[in-house]
Amino acid sequence: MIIEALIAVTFLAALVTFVLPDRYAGKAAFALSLIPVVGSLFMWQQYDASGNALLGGTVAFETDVVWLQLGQYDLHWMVGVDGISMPLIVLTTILTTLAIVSAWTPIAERQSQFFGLMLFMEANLLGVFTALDFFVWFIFWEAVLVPMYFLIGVWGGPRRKYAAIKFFVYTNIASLVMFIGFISLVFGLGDSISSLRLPEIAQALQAGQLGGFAGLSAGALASVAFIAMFFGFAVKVPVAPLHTWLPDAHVEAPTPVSVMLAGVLLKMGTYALLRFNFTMLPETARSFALPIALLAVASVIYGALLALAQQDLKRIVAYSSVSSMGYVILGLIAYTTYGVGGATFQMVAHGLISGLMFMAVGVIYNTTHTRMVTDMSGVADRMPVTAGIFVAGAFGYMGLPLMAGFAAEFFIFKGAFESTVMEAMPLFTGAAMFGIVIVAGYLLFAMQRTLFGPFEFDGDYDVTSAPFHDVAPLAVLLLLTIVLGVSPDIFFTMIQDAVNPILELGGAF
Amino acid sequence: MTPLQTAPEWTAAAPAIILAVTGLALLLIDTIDPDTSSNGLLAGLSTLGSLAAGGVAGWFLTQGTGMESSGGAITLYGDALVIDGMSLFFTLIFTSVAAMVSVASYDYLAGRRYQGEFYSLVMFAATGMTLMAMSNSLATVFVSLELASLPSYALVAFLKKNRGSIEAGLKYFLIGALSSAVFAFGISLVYAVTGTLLLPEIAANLSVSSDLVGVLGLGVLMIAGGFAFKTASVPFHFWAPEAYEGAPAPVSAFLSSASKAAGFAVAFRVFTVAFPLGPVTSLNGGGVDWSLLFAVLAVVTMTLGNFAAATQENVKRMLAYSSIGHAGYALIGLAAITTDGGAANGHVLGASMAHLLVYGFMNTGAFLFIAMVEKWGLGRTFADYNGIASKAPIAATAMTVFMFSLAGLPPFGGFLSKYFLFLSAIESGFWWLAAVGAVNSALSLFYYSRVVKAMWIEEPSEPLEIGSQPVGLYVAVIFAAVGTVLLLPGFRPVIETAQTVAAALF
Amino acid sequence: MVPPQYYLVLSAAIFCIGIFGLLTRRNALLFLMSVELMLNAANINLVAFSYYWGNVTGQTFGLFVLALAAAEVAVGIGIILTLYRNFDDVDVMNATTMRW
Amino acid sequence: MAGILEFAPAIVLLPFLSFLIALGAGRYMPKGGALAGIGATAGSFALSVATFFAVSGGQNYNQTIYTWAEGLDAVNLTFGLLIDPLSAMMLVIVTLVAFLVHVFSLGYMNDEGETGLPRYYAGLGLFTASMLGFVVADNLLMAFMFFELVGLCSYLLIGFHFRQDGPPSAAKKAFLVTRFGDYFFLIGVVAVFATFGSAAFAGPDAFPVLAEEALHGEHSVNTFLGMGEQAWFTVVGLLVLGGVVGKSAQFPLHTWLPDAMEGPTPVSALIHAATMVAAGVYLVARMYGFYVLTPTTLAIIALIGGFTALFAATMGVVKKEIKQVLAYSTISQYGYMMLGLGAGGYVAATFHLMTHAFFKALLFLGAGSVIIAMHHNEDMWDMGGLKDKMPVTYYAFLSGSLALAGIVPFAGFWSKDEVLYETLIHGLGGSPILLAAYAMGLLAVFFTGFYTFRMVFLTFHGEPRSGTARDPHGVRWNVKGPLAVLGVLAATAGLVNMVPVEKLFGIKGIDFLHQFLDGSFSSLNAHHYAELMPYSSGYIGGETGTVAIGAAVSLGLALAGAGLAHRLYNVPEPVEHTDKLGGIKTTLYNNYYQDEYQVWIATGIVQPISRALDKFDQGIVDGVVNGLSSVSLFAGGRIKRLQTGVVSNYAALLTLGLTALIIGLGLIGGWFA
Repeated sequence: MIIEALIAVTFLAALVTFVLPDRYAGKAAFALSLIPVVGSLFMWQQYDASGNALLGGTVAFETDVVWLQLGQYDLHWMVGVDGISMPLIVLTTILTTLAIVSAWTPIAERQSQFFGLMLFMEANLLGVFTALDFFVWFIFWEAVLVPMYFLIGVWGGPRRKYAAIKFFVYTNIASLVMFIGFISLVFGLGDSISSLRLPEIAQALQAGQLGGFAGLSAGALASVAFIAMFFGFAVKVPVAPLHTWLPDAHVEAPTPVSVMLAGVLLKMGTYALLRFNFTMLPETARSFALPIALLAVASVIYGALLALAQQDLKRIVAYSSVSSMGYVILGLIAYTTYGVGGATFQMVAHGLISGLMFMAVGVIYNTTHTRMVTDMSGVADRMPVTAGIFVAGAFGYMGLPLMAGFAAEFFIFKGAFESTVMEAMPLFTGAAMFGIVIVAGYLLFAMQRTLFGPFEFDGDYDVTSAPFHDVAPLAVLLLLTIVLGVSPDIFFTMIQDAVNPILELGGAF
Repeated sequence: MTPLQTAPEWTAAAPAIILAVTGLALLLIDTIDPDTSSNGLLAGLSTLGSLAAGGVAGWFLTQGTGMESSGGAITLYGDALVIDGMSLFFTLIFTSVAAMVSVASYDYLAGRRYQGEFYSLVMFAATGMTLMAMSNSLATVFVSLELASLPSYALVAFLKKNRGSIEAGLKYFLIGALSSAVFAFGISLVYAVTGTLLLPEIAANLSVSSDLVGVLGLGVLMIAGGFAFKTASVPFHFWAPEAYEGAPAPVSAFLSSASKAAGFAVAFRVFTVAFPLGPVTSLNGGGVDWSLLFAVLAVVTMTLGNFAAATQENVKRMLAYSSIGHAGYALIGLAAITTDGGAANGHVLGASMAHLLVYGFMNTGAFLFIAMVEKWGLGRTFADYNGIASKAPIAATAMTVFMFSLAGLPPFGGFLSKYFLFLSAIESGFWWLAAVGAVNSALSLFYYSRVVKAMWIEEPSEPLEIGSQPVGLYVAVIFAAVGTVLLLPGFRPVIETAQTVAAALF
Repeated sequence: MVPPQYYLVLSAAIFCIGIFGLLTRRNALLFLMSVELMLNAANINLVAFSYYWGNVTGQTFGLFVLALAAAEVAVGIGIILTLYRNFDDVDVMNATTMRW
Repeated sequence: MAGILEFAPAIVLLPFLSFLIALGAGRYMPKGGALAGIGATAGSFALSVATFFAVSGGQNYNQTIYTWAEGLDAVNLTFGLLIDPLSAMMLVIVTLVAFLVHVFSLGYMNDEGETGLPRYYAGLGLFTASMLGFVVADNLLMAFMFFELVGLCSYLLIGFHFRQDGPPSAAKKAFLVTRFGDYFFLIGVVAVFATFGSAAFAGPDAFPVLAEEALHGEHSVNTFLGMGEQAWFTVVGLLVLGGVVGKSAQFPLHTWLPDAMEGPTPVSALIHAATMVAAGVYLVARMYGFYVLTPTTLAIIALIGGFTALFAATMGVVKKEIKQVLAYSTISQYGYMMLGLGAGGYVAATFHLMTHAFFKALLFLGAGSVIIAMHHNEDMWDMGGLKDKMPVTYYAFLSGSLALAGIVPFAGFWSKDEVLYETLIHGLGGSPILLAAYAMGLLAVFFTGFYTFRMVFLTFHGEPRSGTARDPHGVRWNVKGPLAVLGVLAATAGLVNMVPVEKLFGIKGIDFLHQFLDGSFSSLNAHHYAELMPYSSGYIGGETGTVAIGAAVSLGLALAGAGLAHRLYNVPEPVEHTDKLGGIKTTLYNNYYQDEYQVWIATGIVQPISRALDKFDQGIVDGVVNGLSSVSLFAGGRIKRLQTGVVSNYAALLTLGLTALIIGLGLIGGWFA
């Protein structure tokens, strides 16, 4: 019941925050958001799952009750945690709390609504990462859009309305396509399943129960469903060329929202890809190895090159997120322990580091009110601590050893290089790895222009060092990044434990 | 059998009777005291009447009246009426909508004349709808359909000094008259071919000589036209935008939710009972493939409705078009029926019915919110809605719920009903129909969220003033909102009932 | 006796005349009349085939249709009256304040 | 001394500790955390010396101490310590230099009233720690990780004066260029794992050993892209070499190093002598057992080395700033080491690595002292005649210069001569490539001699050419001390390995370094490498004759260069004779336009591409998305026009629609049959 408790408490916290007066909302939201943090850490400490939740592993904190009848199918309220979702849950709770703190300075109006929505979003995110029944999962999956729409649309920048609606509709279309793909797959399973619980479906697919449906042979159905779902999730990730909603959303969104967007929401896409496409249809995935690997490399290089062309710090980080998520796709398609495990680890690592980068940009923005590289230089002179953390974070992003990013990327590279899905995987890996040079390029350029050199700033704000509660979240994130980098096993062991069953799948149909 | 084992059979028609009696009672009050100002009495009475009818219907449903559990459908008056799960289910929709509308009208009509007439007309229309859902013979279908339509015409044109209202009434009436003529002619043709008006007998007499297939087909098609008019489906939809825009908002709510549902109720029954797809498509010398017909209508209707709605500047008209779009979704229920569908047919039809129920709540609520805005004297365009949330957060929240629910976003009822509809369509193999629905639904998110954007995100151009806080409207709107939300966790009984009663038709 | 097909042809003809009138007339009242014509086309079928099938269902229903037609006209005339009050005309083309 | 090796980790951890202290508490401490650093490095040095003797006493140490990532049914990624003669020697060098640099910094930074000292000493501490971690690494992954940390520290220290424009840019360049090399290195690491399932340098599953066995068909490994073992190993070797070329500033990735002079001079000393640049060469030596298996790689290494040696030396000839000259000398000297390694002179190269560490550190610190004296003016043309003003600096610097130029008996002579000798004999043994490399190396000797003494004469001899030179700023013990220590070492360090003497006069057993380096694990010692080596030796007039000739020639060339410098610059009023070179000078002065083309690659190719892609992204990719929405809205705008508002049209459309349906369905249903 602890998962239900966690989600319920978060929803309650959201409600409470909604009705509080704006003055107290921020502090209260922070205090309330600590409850899920503690809860998730407690879960982690109590965590006793083994294997993959979808493939017959033991699931932690499982509840499974019939919710409603739908034709031949029972819809269950089924939630549970395994080695893939546990780290993401911890990430979500911690990042939300930090994002809330980092919102104290920039969010000046309608605070209670803002912080309420943040908590509301957290609750739904927790649902996404714990739900094990398709419809329950899908409800949370879609529900995340609603708070995000408001968070961007109400508190965003000048073009916030455009960005919000673009994000809203684009990702919604994606979900619909994914829905159709998945449901056709379900009906392809015919009577071999009696509910929409993901484990049941996954195992039925492994058992080769997939039959033809709607005039498609089993194989064709699997391919069609795979493509539909891949499209649906790729938009969320985002994989180039389906990424164009991301920069707009990031640039317009207020910093804390960018943190959540890059830190957690993007992970929904990769998480779903892993749970659905790569776990349920491994054979199909392998048969699509070439195009998927191409997409991955494209995302990495294309995203990085685009970041190189940007002048807006947030745009830079936004595009580099596209690049980093490309690594995840590469790792997933590798089908090796280090590949898939590293991809999952990268979800957490990138969550922390991109969150850190966006926050750092935000802290600078709070005082300079600009994010344009061209508008400032030598900021380090006035904001030494922030600049220092910024540099550290940037090197983390570049994959500096002993920080989480390097661990994740090295795992992925190692896994992808030795992958057997394709003869040419080493070449793709090598190509993707060139991203680590470009990322160094644009981050170093950006830092040289903004942080270093003689202090210049054309703007009538006086640039002073940031208040403690702005810097503290940065420090925490940096610390976590280093801790995870020094000992990735904190999560990597449980991740591998949950990932390895996927690799053994034959999955013939 | 009825729950009251001793009661005579006609008590099975209690819901309809209650509504009719309420209507008459209202008329009586009005005749006794023509210029009564006791608006509360009238509104309360009609609300009470509809709630009572709804309560009875619900009670019957839970008792299993007219369902397998208690000996199958109950037929009355020479099989002219049939009370079964489906009719009761739809009665629930009509009555709940009628109740909300009546409550809302308490404020909307405050200080207007002819209130008694208004409520009694609503009640009579509701009676007609209930009868539509019950009718088992083309004769009763036609009569009840007219009984539902005629008051509607009057209601739309209720604001006699308001050109918009009059124009709406005129268009509604003229198209309605034309449609009913087409409808009647269709019935006559079917009668010509089969020699009966009772639905089951029609099904029995379908084996016609090949040279009459065309006549039968023509008849079926024209009957479908009559329903298309009621449900505001292409090509009989032209009245809808104007009627909904021009009519008093509560009436728009009533028509777009209840009247539409009634059209679907009778369409479902007539086509599944009188023209079972199997025989109808395999007549000697041809066939009448109405599932294809409805597939085409569904695609065209939902596309036209949504695309036209996307570019509206007037919120009320946007909702009007969106309700056309939703008619398109609901049509999937008929379109996705297949000859060898088996259980799947029941699923998709049930899903469509469930969607209509949820739609009853969210759409009514949306129109009632517009009624509230009209009450506040704000304009009807999106721009006029700017910043409402800052003045009336509760109402705005409710409207947000309606909009997102209509768009099919969780955590609201519209999410499950729409997705179950798509799911059932896919189950019947109509994944392309679901795909079209998906595209439209994504587009609909665009224009629904425009309302939300206006209320929450935009700043009002000039400081907007909100006068009274209309109690009745608030009650109705909040009731609808709560219903919409609760229909997500509480969707189980709805969908299960719907699919059982739908399955009973095959 | 006259073969029933003939009645079909007749009714169809009247129905089409009705439609024709309805499409060509701008006067609301004439519009209404055309509808009446179409309804009566239906009646012809009903009566004729009631005779053909040897049951009274058709004729009874015919009566219903007549009654309803009357009711419809009543409502219609009312609406057209208010139309006249508001637009000073019974031309159906005038009332076009709402479109698109 | 038993078990002293158990303390080896402390060697790495002490400087790291000083980093934490300086970072956390530096601003509250006297000297801004310098003392912590000095203490830590001193401790590390002591431990290293102890380790050194333990190792020379025959002890070796190879221990996994931390599992970084444990693979469930996959390989573990671990950290471990590998202490053998090579690493032990390197530990001593690094800790010693680091210690001296810390001391020197007291004079160079504290006394000069620099701000941000805690940051500086934190950087030094982390720098030292990272380098030491790299030195003791027992597997390629760990080596790579500390390799990268070294890069980070160089970035931080080169960019120490971040408020000016130059240093941040130089720091960026340093990191970026080396990162480019590390990109290949990382692929190499991944490839090694994928190929051998292990990246250990020593021990049972050491990948050089596995490779050796694989070539003998005793052990099977995964090769990729359908290559055979030999070809694949060559590829892997070259990939790793990428990192080496970057860090050791070999052609064509040497361009970052001269700019790195923007950093404080002690940092330059550390980078050039003991840490960053040394790391590359050290890595090759560390995994030499793998390289000797692939002749192609060895040849390429030798070529790169020889070419770089000459190429850099020529550029050193024309520079104005004293540190610039030293920078190019560094590149050139590391070229020699690469040449030695490529030519199979494992010991020779290691030897040169050691001697160079001493005399280059010395030269930089000497230069630092001069710069202090000159109030941070580095232009040699403003100096002159400092000899009498600052004797200690002068003689120390002189000793270093003699070593650099390779004048007997100073350290540089012995090591450089051995490198050239190895190259020569193996070249004669039938490898024209090596002969070519030898020729280049030999030629470089002349230029080295020339630019070294040009520097000496311009700086210390003649008449002062500026006010500051007439009245230089004095330096204190903390500057002179390190200079003295290193001066002695630069003069004497060569004596540990006097192979020519041994060969010429047949005095056995004075090649201590050879013996020392043979005391390692069987798979890591010099003999083993010699056996695997793909070269055979050839001689001119017997071994002794070759030794004599080689030594004579190189010494002669060095002296010739020095002499020319003496002729031209050891005069009261020297002039820029290099101007006579005309166009060549400009070319040399602009470093053969190496920077230009690399900058052009960045700004002339990559940036336009990214801009174009940005346009493409905004225009096409996003255009499609926005296009779709506008198209639908446009369609909506058209569709709603059906609703003309005229009820008659509605009736007409309605009828048309109905008719259409009738016809359509009729045709399908066959009603008109």
